[in-house]
Amino acid sequence: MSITTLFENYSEFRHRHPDGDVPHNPYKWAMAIDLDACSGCNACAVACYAENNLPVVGREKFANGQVMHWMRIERYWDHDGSEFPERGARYLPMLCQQCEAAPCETVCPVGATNHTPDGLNSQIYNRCIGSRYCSSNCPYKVRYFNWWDYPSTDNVWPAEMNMQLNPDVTVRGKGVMEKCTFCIQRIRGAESDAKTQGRLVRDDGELQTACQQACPTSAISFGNLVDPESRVHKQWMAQQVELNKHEQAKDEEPGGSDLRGYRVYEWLAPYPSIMYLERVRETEI
Amino acid sequence: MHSFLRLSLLLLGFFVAGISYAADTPQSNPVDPGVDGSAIDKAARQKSDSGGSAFSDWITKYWAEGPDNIGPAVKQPIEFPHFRHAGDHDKGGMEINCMYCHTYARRSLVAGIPPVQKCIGCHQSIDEVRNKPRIKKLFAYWDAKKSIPWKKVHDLPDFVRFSHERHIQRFVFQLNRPVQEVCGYCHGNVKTMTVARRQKLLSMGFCVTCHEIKHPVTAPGGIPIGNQAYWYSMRKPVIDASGILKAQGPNDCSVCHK
Amino acid sequence: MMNSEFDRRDFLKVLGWGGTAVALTGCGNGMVESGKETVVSYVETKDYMIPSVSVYFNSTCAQCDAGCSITGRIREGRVLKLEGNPESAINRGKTCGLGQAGVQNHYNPDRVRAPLLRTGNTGEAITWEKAYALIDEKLKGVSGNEVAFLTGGMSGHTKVLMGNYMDSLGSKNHFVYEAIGPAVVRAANKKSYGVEMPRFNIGKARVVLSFGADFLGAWVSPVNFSQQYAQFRKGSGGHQRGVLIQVESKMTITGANADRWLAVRPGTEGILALGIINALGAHGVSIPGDIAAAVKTYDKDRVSNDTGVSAEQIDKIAAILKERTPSLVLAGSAAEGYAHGSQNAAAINLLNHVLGNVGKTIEAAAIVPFPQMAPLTGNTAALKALNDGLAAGKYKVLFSYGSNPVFTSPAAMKYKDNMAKADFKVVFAQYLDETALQADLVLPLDSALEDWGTQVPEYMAGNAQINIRQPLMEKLHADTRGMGDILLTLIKQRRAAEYKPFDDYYGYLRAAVLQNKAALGGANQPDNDIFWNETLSKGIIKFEGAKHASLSVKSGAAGLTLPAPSAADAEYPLQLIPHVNANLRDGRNTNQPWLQESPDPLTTIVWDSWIEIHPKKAAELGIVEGDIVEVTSKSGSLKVQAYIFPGIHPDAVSIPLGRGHEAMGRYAKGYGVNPFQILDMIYDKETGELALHETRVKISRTGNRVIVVKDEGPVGGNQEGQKIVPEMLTNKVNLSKEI
Amino acid sequence: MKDIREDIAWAKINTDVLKSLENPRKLYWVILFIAVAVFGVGVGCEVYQYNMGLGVGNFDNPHMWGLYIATFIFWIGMSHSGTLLSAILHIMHADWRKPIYRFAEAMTTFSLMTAGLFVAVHLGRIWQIYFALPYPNMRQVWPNFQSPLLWDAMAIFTYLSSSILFLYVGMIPDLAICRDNMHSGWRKKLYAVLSLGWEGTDRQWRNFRMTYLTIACFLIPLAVSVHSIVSTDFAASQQPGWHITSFPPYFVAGALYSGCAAIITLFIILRYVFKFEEYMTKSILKKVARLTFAIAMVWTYLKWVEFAQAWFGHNAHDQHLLIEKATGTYAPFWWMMNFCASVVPFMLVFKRFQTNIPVLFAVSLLLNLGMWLERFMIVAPTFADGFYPWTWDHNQWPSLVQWGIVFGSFGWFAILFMLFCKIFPSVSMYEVKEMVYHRSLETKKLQALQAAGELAAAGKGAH
Repeated sequence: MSITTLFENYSEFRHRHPDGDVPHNPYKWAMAIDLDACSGCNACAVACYAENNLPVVGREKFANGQVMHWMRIERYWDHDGSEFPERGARYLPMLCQQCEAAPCETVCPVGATNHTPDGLNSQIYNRCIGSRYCSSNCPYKVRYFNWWDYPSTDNVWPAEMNMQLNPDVTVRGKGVMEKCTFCIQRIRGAESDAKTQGRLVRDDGELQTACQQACPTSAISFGNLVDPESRVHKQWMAQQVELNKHEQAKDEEPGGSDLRGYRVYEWLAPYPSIMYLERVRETEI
Repeated sequence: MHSFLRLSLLLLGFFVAGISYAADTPQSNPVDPGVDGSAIDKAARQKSDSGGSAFSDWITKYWAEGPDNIGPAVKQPIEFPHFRHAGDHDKGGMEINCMYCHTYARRSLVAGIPPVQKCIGCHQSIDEVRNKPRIKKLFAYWDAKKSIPWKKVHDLPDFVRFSHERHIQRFVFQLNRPVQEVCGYCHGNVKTMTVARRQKLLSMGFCVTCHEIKHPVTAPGGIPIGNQAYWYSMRKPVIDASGILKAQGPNDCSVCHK
Repeated sequence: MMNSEFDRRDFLKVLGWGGTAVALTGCGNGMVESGKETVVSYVETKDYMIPSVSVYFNSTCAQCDAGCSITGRIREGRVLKLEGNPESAINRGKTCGLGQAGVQNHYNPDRVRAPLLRTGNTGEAITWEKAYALIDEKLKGVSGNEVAFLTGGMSGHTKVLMGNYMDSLGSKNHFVYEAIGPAVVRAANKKSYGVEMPRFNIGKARVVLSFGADFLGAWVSPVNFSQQYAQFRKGSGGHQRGVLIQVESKMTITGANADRWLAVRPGTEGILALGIINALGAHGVSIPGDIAAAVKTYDKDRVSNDTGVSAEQIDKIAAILKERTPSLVLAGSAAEGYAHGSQNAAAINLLNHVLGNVGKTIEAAAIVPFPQMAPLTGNTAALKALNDGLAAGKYKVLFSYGSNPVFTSPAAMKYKDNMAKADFKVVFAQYLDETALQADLVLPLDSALEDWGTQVPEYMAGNAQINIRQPLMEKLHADTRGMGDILLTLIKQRRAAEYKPFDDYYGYLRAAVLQNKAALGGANQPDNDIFWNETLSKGIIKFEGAKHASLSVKSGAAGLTLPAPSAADAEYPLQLIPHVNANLRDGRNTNQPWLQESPDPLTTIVWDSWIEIHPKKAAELGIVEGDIVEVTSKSGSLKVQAYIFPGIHPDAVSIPLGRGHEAMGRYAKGYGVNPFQILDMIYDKETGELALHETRVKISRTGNRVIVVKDEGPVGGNQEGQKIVPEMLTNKVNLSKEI
Repeated sequence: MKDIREDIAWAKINTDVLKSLENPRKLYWVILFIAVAVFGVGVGCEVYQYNMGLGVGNFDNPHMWGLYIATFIFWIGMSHSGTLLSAILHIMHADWRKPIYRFAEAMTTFSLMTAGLFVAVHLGRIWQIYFALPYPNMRQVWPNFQSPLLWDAMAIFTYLSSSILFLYVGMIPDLAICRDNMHSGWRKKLYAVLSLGWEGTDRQWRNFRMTYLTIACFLIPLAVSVHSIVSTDFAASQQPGWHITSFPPYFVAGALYSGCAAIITLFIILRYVFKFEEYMTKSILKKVARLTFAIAMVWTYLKWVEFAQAWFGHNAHDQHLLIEKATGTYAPFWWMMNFCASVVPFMLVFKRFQTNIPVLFAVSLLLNLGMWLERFMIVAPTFADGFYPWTWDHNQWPSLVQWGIVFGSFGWFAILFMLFCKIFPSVSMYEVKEMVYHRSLETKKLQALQAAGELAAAGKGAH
């Protein structure tokens, strides 16, 4: 960006989240995860390792909390004091929420993480200087830092194993931050194909994230939130969750809503792009 | 002492001002393409090709690659004469379409080097040059079924994912621009070269300058070009005086870096 | 896609080694360069080969025996990622984590790369010719009865070849062994339903009552069941969401997803099943006379007393089972792993008959019309038979393929020592695992992503299908062979004339498929090449309208005797439950680092083993998380870190299977402990299967303490009052109306 | 007790101060060597960290920041005292600052230089640090002007350059004295160049005073802004424990506080080493001690404001974090911080301690320790117990590499300061002369007044 553009358009460039004047057009990628369907099996997380060149850090580094799983399956208990967890465990796949007003974006000194016009929170590895401010300010702690130089670490990608690396995704060296990208390489590929063919990306499985594609219970749906025909749009509408609100009208209803859609830490107003659907438990048994 | 200080301060000021200006000036980049090929203003193109000012050009180019503004001469296993294949008829060339050999460009990220098979496909029936040294070399590779170890001339860093496909699709197929002109935006006038040399900076600024230009997305009358009346950039499109909707090229970072 | 067979193989050749350049770290301070790097171009190429554009080929996953169809993404000659093939009725485009890691099985750096002949304690690399000659030589003068062949489960053309080879040797000693297969349940199903593996229609059921069947984790065909589970939760046909009740002593991932998880006293699953039948009778469900008689004594109070499940709860289960039909009752590994496992399973299956589920949610599976290709399922009784034979010195030559008995058999069985009694031991292996280390000759195998083959899945989800396995890329190592190729070569040593037309296994496979073209759905396709390529392209041969096995709808309670719950044992007070982790299974996948680093769904522990102890028991024994405890059974002991886990019966402890390798490469060796080693040799009384859950142990602190390596933080999955994973408690919600 | 004796001869001032520039004793070299060794440890750790990645510091997710940021704030804070003494007190005409402001100003500069190192050391990709600076470049990209970290970097650079300028400008007349008292050697040449041809003409003095005052005026808002910006690194974020409005004044007060404490420490050391008893008098020390106490109380008040904000803000996360600080893994540090930084300063209330050098020395070290802990307590607990309970982590401690670099920074500071003391006069000669002169004038005035008063008294009231 030239200096002129910088001064003229800075506010525009760093738009907060879509509002009347700058709507998302034609894409806004978003997700819905049904926690009632999610079984916590970890297939999505492994698929993410396969798709996004995530390093396997090994036992010691995992013990040090330096694991690099972009998608972690969290297991919660009820902690109600009973002898057994009689209603099972609660699983939550936690990944980057691709916030519209992302706390990480504003604080990065070099603008290595920023918002794309199609509503992604992008992370530019080669711009990152490793100040780790973004992760410090992330309420979900879903950003992962390359504490070590994994490409040159023993047994991370030894010979032959490195042949599996996805050439569409940069292999990150030491000192850069990384996180879930909603499989941006797939998104850009699909957008590019659609553009070449003079159409929009279809909602028929043309574009799936790796986790969504693997998920055995199809708990994850992903798509274009501004496309009224897309499944994600319909889900968000049905659950009455609006993207750029930090308090949903349905939650104000007396007695609470019987809709399942919610977003984690919505009240903090980062406007996350992932809607979860509450898990349900039968009371008659 | 004081005058020395004063002078150095002054020089420093000039330097900073010069560099700021240089960086603010669009670097040598193609002209904003019109709706169709006829709309090109040649004069405008020339001006734009020469960049902003000589001084800023010099500064930016010096930073990028030293005093020479063209990339280094690359020694190739076979000195491939681009001018002979792609050059104009009146200059002894055959005006072969770039995409005849660089056939992947329109459907892949990379333009691709043609397989040896392709060279042989034509050359096996061109007897008059069959015994020239370079052709002999070519056949030697073919007979040994070895690929020719061409050197990369335009080698972007690994974290840049430039898509030939999108550029060819947009400019050649959707805007009907001549192929050689489109390729030339980044590769220069290859039809006059033997072994290709890098002509443009290909720095990020080089890319960004072009992507900041507002390109037409509709033809006059509001017909979307290539069915694409939408935009991917940070800024809203604008409708210019002639009623053409113009938008920036895709210019968020993750277009190329992912 | 593909034009001819030649294209296909040529493609692999050209690209196999051409495009080995990998994505480098893109984080340097890059500059535009000229003349530094070489562009790899092809000499000849096909139209579909475009650099930087992926091509996709279908094949079959070999990570477990469920037979999911996969689609490999291939770029520049390298297979990069596996996705599910949507055309398959089994996995319908989905994969599990295990399947995703298939590429790591292929690219694993610890694969055996050349035939190894034992010289002293080291393996010397030899040529295949020499290896084959050696086998030929060793088999001379050995009668068929003195040759034993141990394999894992097999099906398809490999099984056919295998059978023919055994015939050619004149041997009947083909032992099919699976360490953790549901062998007892198969036998019980055969008795109750007339088939070993019917189709379980979870998706149609409104209530699923599962006795330790970890169908979302590692049981039978988890990807298929997971999909059905999603459908079951949504509710179908205007019904509300299905209800899952899981009865087991140690919570599995299925238990973690249950609406009601019941911690039953270990081994009393059958009693609870009979108690529920009794309660159903009390709720007015008509029960056949003989069954009613058999369950008469299982009144609520007794059952509650025996199992630890409250009478009120039994009533509730009976009520919901009566109210919501159809339901489905599953008997799984937790129920079958006892000396009375067959009885347990029979009692549980009886519930399905009482509830009238047979024929509704339990259906007959479709059968592939080629019985010779039908799967041979393995069991532990086979290993016991082999082991007895080896101990008696009956076998001179032993072949071993597709299993790792040295690792997966109880140490008390002394398989390792008995194996040494055979004169010549050949192990076909992809890795130098514990069994391969005992071999005289190790023959390196192709990975599943570079091999040809066919597979008939044991659990047939939809129409009958044969899965095709085909190479997704050129061989990684020049000196590995597919099992089919090896068997073919070995048969040729015996019956050269008969197998002369087949150059290799690929040729055999192609000929075999084309021979039955009409039966395989190619009746209207005159061109053999086109038919073959279409078949490969689909990766599945489907049999529309194939016939189904017939179910026996009636079943009695004859011969049903369930022992009273075992009395408290002062010396070994705790029941050891070796549990099957969905990713690591019996340990054959432990060397895939993605799986090692994938947290256990219940404990979130990685890269290590642990013992799960109920908080109450732990407090009693003074054990806290991370304490290294010594676990002692009658047959051995091991030391492992403790994890305090609420989802386990206080009288039981649990250690995961699959870790504790002493070999098998850098990612497997030295991580965790192997609970197989301390299992007592107790067998199911009817089937003779090893009763995995029957071992009793005592635990004691060693005084050492470590920090448990796990993903969960110090608050142990507590939400700390925040709204992170809220829960909707209702019986009214109808999810089928949601989008 | 007088701040300074009025009858010190100007020549004696010159000789006393210039004596500190003479060839050092052996002990000096020993200590310098130790400082170099300590710095070497830090450099070694950094080289190791550079090669291996930040993992050697035992960082993890969520402990993204560790000792580096805490120590960075510590050094930035320390830098404020010099500005306080040299600029603020200069404008307020508190002339007792004159014998001690020079070393304080040097301390400012050097602690800023040390703090700057931490900015770099802390980065994952230190070799790309220039990405954080707004300059026109080939990529045509800019840093993110919204980020406090960017302003942080800019503020520090501005403050550092201004501080160096201020230190240097204030030294020019002294450098001329040095030049005039040296007869040969490299020092003579150095002073000759640095004194910029100072001759002490009226015009030079006039320009000098104007320049000095201007820079002083410029420096004061700068100093306040620097630490305010540092505080926005935290305050502008969303995290519990950081998202606190009172952080800017709290940080500035903390900075002045730790700076004053450090001044006491160095004051005592210099007074002892260079035998500056006549210039760095106990009376001045007493004033510094009182100033320190006052700032300590301001700081303590603001700390209570922070707690109150967390507690009464009805934000469960903030409350939880505060409880966690007081009772959790970090509790020993937190209580020690409170003790050192809020209780220990009450020692300074007692008059006899205000001039008791051993006690003051110990107190000043304790205060500095407390202030370092305070920074650590701002940074670390928020990571350990932030928003998301799943990632809470109480088991992560900085590794020896982190400690080594922190340790090394003290060596670096010591090297710079020791070299400074031997090359440049650490007491401002011309200003001490001014002070002596002014004081003697005042005394004379006073005496005259007293005499007049006595006269008047004798005359039974003139008014």
